[in-house]
Amino acid sequence: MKTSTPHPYEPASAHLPSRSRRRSLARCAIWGLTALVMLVLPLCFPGRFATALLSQMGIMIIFALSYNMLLGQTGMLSFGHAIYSGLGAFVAVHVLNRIGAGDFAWPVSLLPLVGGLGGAFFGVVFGYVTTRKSGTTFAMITLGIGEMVYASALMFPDFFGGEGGISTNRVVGHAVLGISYGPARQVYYLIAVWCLLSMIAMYAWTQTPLGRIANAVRDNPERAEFIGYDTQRVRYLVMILSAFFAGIAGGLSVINFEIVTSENVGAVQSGGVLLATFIGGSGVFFGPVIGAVLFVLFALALSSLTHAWLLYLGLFFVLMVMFVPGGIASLIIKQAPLIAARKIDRMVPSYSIALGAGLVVLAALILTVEIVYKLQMDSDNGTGMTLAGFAFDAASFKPWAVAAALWVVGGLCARTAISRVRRAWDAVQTDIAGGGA
Amino acid sequence: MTAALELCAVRKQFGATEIIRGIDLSIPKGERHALIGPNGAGKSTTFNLISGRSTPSSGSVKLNGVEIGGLPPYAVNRLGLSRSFQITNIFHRLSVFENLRCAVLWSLGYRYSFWHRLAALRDARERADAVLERIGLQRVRDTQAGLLTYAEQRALEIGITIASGADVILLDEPTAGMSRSETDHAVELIRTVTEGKTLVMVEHDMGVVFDLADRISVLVYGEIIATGTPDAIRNDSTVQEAYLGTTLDTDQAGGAH
Amino acid sequence: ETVKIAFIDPLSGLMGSLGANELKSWQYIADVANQQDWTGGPKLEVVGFDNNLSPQQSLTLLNEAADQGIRYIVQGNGSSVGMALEDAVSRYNERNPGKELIYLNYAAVDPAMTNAKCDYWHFAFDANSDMKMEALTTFLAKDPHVKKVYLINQDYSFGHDVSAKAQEALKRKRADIEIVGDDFHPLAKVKDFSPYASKIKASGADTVITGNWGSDLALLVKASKDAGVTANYYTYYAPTTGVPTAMGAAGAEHVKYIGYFGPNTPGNPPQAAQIFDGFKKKYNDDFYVMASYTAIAMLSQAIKQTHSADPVKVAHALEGMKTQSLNGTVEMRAADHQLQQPLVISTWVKADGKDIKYDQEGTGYGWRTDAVLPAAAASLPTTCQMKRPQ
Amino acid sequence: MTPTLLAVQGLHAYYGKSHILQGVDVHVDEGEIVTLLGRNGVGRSTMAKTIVGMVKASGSVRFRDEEILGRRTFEIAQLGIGYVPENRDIFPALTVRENLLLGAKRNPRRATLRWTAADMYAMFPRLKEREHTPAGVLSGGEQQMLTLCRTLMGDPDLILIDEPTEGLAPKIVTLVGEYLQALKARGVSVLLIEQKLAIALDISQRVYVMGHGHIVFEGTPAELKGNAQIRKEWLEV
Amino acid sequence: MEFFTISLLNGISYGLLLFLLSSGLTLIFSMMGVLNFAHASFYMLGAYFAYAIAGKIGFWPALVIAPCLVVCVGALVERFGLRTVHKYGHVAELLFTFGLAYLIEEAVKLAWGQAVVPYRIPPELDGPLFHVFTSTFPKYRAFMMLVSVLMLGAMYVTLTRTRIGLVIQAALTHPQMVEALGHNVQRVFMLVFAGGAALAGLAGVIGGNAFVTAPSMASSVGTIVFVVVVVGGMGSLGGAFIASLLIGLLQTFAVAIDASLADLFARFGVHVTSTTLLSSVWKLSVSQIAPVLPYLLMVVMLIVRPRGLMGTREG
Ligand SMILES: Nc1ncnc2c1ncn2[C@@H]1O[C@H](COP(=O)(O)OP(=O)(O)OP(=O)(O)O)[C@@H](O)[C@H]1O
Ligand SMILES: Nc1ncnc2c1ncn2[C@@H]1O[C@H](COP(=O)(O)OP(=O)(O)OP(=O)(O)O)[C@@H](O)[C@H]1O
Ligand SMILES: CC(C)C[C@H](N)C(=O)O
Ligand SMILES: [Mg+2]
Ligand SMILES: [Mg+2]
Repeated sequence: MKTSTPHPYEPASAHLPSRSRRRSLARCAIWGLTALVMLVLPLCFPGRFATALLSQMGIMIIFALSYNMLLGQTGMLSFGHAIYSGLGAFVAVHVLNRIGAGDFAWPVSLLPLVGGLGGAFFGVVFGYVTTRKSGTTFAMITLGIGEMVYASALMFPDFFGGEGGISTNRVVGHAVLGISYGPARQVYYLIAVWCLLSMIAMYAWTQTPLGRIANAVRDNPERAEFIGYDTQRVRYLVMILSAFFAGIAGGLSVINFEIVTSENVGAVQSGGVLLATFIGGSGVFFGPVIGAVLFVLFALALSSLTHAWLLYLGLFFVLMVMFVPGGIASLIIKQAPLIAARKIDRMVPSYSIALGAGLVVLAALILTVEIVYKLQMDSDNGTGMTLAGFAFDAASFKPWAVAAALWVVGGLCARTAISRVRRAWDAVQTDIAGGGA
Repeated sequence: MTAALELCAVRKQFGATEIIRGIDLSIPKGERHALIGPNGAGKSTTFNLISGRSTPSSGSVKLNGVEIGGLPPYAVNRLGLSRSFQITNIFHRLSVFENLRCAVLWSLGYRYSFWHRLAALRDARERADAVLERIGLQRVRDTQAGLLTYAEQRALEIGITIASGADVILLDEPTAGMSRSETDHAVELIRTVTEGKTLVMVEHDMGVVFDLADRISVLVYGEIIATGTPDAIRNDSTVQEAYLGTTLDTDQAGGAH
Repeated sequence: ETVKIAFIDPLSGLMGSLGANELKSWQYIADVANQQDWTGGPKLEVVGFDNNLSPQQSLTLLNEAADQGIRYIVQGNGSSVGMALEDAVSRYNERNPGKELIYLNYAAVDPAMTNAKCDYWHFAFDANSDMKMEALTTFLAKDPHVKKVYLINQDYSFGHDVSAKAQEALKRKRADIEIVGDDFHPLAKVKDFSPYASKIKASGADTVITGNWGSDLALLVKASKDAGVTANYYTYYAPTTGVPTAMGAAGAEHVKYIGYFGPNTPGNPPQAAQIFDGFKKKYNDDFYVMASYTAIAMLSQAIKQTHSADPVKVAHALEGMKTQSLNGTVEMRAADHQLQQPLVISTWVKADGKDIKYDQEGTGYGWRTDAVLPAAAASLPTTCQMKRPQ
Repeated sequence: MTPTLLAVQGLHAYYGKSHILQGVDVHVDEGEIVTLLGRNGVGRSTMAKTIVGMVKASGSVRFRDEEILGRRTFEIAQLGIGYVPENRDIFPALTVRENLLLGAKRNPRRATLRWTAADMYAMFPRLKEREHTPAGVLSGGEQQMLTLCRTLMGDPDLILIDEPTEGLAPKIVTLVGEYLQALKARGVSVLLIEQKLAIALDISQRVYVMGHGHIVFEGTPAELKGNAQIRKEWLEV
Repeated sequence: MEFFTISLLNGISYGLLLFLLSSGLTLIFSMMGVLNFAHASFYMLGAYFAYAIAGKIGFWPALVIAPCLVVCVGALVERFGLRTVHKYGHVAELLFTFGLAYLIEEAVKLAWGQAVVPYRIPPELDGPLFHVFTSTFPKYRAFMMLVSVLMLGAMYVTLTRTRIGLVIQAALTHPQMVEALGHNVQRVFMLVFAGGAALAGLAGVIGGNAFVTAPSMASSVGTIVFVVVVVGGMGSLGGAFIASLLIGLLQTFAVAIDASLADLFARFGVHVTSTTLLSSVWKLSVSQIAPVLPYLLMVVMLIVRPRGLMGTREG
């Protein structure tokens, strides 16, 4: 079962030595920049909530990237990836509690490594079973194993802590140079460091023989067998590596939330990472990063703003699948040649129209959904509500009228916008092609 | 010296129907051998049995004297046998270069390594580029293989097959669906890349066959009805009847020219 | 100014209807407090947070609430969640001196919370499971017809405690009673209880003791009815949303309930009636989470005393506080922050408008108070070693 | 001059980048057998696929003066065009009988069916023997027969046959030739795609030769026999 | 004995409901190769529609109308959703339905709130049907069995008497060829998808009030249905039938058995105490591991026999 992204997984192949040197320089620059951003972000957005948001983004990025090692690079669609992050987390939390109890000493900063090893261990165990099959069968087995682990979580309270899960305290031992991991800010920086390292490691992996063969297996498992590779073995190894990184994410989540429950291995988590990865774009390395950031924004920021966040997320996801199966990253990649040919400016007008139309439609959608939610879900204490600063009564006629108007206008704009974009796009494409010839 | 490839009483059933009805074939090292026969005769199936894609129901297949019948494809490949496919079978989302580099990795001993940086592997890069040059696809080095024209894909198909440097090569209808000029080019390509190697190929195009092959085997309904030099085959009456004969008489003329 | 209170409980899922009713109770009592100015100034506002009965989510919400500057946390559904919150709150208070939170627990009744795991910032307004079980078994022991008892509980700390304590107490009080079953089922997951029902049926039990609540009890009762189980049910939570409807006429005289309050207890104070009627009028729903009244009363009193809503002062004031609640005089025992209050045992019977004034969910059936156990009698010793910040 | 049944004009078809059909003009009249010759891979099958709407194309394809290019495949089939693919697209999981059953279809322009499953079995007794065996395990030849019969069950007025003799034993090849003429006798027109010149020239009224995506020769079998130069350049190896 | 009979009946009735539910999924999968993650959502829709209608004009009309509504929903989804995604391959289709499940659940919450809705058994079907010794077997359960069996029959007829079944199987491997024989494959696609949805909807109508009608009902049955389909063999109705009954009985009876490995050991004189290694594992009673058994079954099945009980092909 191959992922349906129409875009090549960018083959960052090294060409003539000089070119490769330039590339690797560029790469260092990119990583440096990423590090810088991670460093300054919490300074731009102080405040506990922002920190919490950033921390969870960091964790989700690792998780999504590890998932994409399977989906994007090896074409393995897994519905149970959470068991690796989750079980890794459980291992980590037990270790942390032991440390807390003083049974042995181990720096909290390296706890994610424990999680990673835990994840990898279960990767070895379950992976052996799951990776013997590929395609749909693989997907189903992962689903089954995921559910099985989740269901059995309540059966082994010693390990999973039953309904209550296992709480812990990340502040153990005495602070090293003032780092106790009490303050959320310190935890964020720990996550940031691990996130950066994991990203680099996982990117580096895509540039190794195994990484490339994984792509080959994704594209054409049969042929891979005829160039000397045991596809089953390839899938197994990738699964273990991916489980390792998932485990790191789990270990970090332990430090961040200080509790691990059976949900950590549950289908919701597994589904979430799939959503995030797909939305971001599994065909490009950095796709899942975008996806993770968006997903956390949805799940945290949006969920604290509106009860309808799952609706928005689901809608967004479905539309993506239907119209942008390559994910957001693919949209960006599409622009690359234009930028290279310095023709992107030709697209700007039509794009901006499209953007405008999109915003109107979005406004219409949000207004409608929010009114309905207000009426349907918490009208117990009155139907008065405020949206974007406007206060109004959801039960009254006016907001509906506004919504309807927005829909009409937005719809019309959208139609023109789409055709405009298409025309501009074709024009530019032919230009580039002509220039090439 | 042992034959490069030796089939002994090989049979294959699919459910009720027996497709291969006992093939005996011995191909010495360095020979260019052609396997011809009507559609559905079992040529591709024979290739599948040799290359490990499917397992013989009975009989033995030896590669350089080693029994390979029933081994998985990758095992057979590691023993130095490489094949191409009748229906193009490439890594369509990887660039042409990556296709070839993947094909050389195992033979260079990098196996499942995730501690080497591809960019740092000069030998892999150079081997891949060399093959690229031989199949004349430098122009499209970094194009996504899926976007190549049919003929280019066929060339890449051959490239992937020879890249690993295997010394026994199986080509299944390498020129299928190529225009005449493309065909001629393909023939030259095959001739050069299989220099000093053992080649077994399935081909419908008599021109190609008589042009390339040292020896020819005619497979009809799962049995080899004749094996011999091109001339011997051309003048073999049973072959006339069973295969060549069914096409227009001018075909022999065509073959003879 | 207004003092915000974060209500962290399930507002969706199988237990959603339960949480919804509980949230309304809190908000309603808060309104009453505001109208009658219990706090002597500050207004109380209860904000609902949906935790899907998940401990993990509850902790995230805890932080979210804290970020919004909310200092009072209310939770009840599930000791699983409760214990996680108790830990988290005390951790939070350690790390954020000057920003302390207080956890007002109105229903999570795992005894550990006020014993081994007790914490200074946690206050329990429900009677803990052991107290209830003591009372329940004492009452049950008096009934000579009870021969075979079946225990069925949710598979988590609270459920396990109910089962263990029941066995222990029964052995002590009625050695002759035989325990014919001791089942645990997953919390808030089971859709079809008929297998359990037929199991109870098969065991020939004449009495069932269960700590189940919400849908887990409603479905159990429904299934038992379908399977023709005629045993008496001694429950902790028969009045919780959905259960009364499920019991209907079939449950009459069969279902008993141990709690800290009986709506139809003769000696109830007048404002009880006002609250029931007012609540029914506003939400067309039954008011049964009486702990919300006690808790808000005590919180207001503390705020009034200390002239501040600072949790540190309030917590201090709450220790050992006495107040008049709907079930009489109650005391927040300083030793373990476990409210000392009378316990009530009632039976599900036909409402007649005078003795049984209040029915539930319009079934025409309501609770007849059989026995009231004074606070002193209901009280149990504690093992809590309270660590107080100085 | 019998009326034209199928008229193909300026047909262009692509597979991705490769331009397969580069403006093909072909026509088939009522009740005649027309053969389309050409080397492997010149695009004959593609043309057949294009006519039945399996491959996107530009140009014009008219059936009974009705433009059918761009129509959905099943609509075209229901108009009375039958298609026998080259790669024996039998339904492997279904039995021979079921395969035939799926082919069965009433021809809107005719009250009674031209033939029934019984006729088919009469035509190829071998099929009758294998009636209840899954088609997947049939020999290549049997599969070929089945494909032909399955299409005939749909009672078409025009039938496109792509290399029906592919993989058939010589004697069955001649058999097929006879049956094609039998079809003609029953008023069915045939567009035959072949490599084996022999039967093609025997049974068809007109012959097209395709090369490089164009029609490079049109004429009677006799004319083609006479034209060695065309044969050499476009057919032989 | 009495207990056994009742449990058997419960198990079968539950199993039949499962089959009603999973048959639709199997149908859709076997024809379109689409693993419909939103299938359980149609089950939920069925229940909610029925609840809404039953509230207005009674249960019996609802029994007919609700599934029809679900058919419409299913058809729309196929026409305007799946068909667009089809060209991107099966993964995209699967992910589409995956997202759809979220959407439907949210929509339901919007329309009917997050809490459980009081969708009740009609009075005429409430109460016991017959007695087994002292236990009673409720009418409604019998009714569920009846409906399921009738549907099963109807489906069997449509699939065997008409050519739809053949078209389905053929189109799975050679869609284009089927079209070339004059069958409108796309329409059959839509029919089948809508039909499958309808089956789920019907299951919802009769299951919703027997159990619980809540937004969570989809996700709770969702995975079990997949288990059925996989165990039975992808795309095999017969397999689905057997698997449904198997799992129905498994879940019913597992609850009843309190024996644990520890007891087994005790038979052989080995006594597990709380100090024994992994004591908690040995002490687990069958009734406690009941929830896992189906998944265990599924995983084992996928490993030893990936085609499932009666499946004809892998994946
Ligand atoms: N997996 C299979 N199951 C059943 N029958 C098969 C299978 N594979 C091939 N066959 C049958 O075996 C016969 C030989 O097939 P094969 O592909 O070897 O022919 P071929 O000689 O390669 O013909 P061509 O020249 O068309 O490639 C065919 O009739 C085919 O239907
Ligand atoms: N699906 C496809 N994608 C890309 N190219 C194709 C496809 N099918 C056919 N081709 C190419 O298009 C050209 C014409 O194919 P076609 O099958 O029409 O040839 P043909 O004339 O029928 O020859 P033959 O049937 O004898 O092989 C060939 O070069 C073939 O390789
Ligand atoms: C809401 C209450 C029924 C919760 C239950 N008493 C518990 O402690 O878990
Ligand atoms: Mg072949
Ligand atoms: Mg062809």
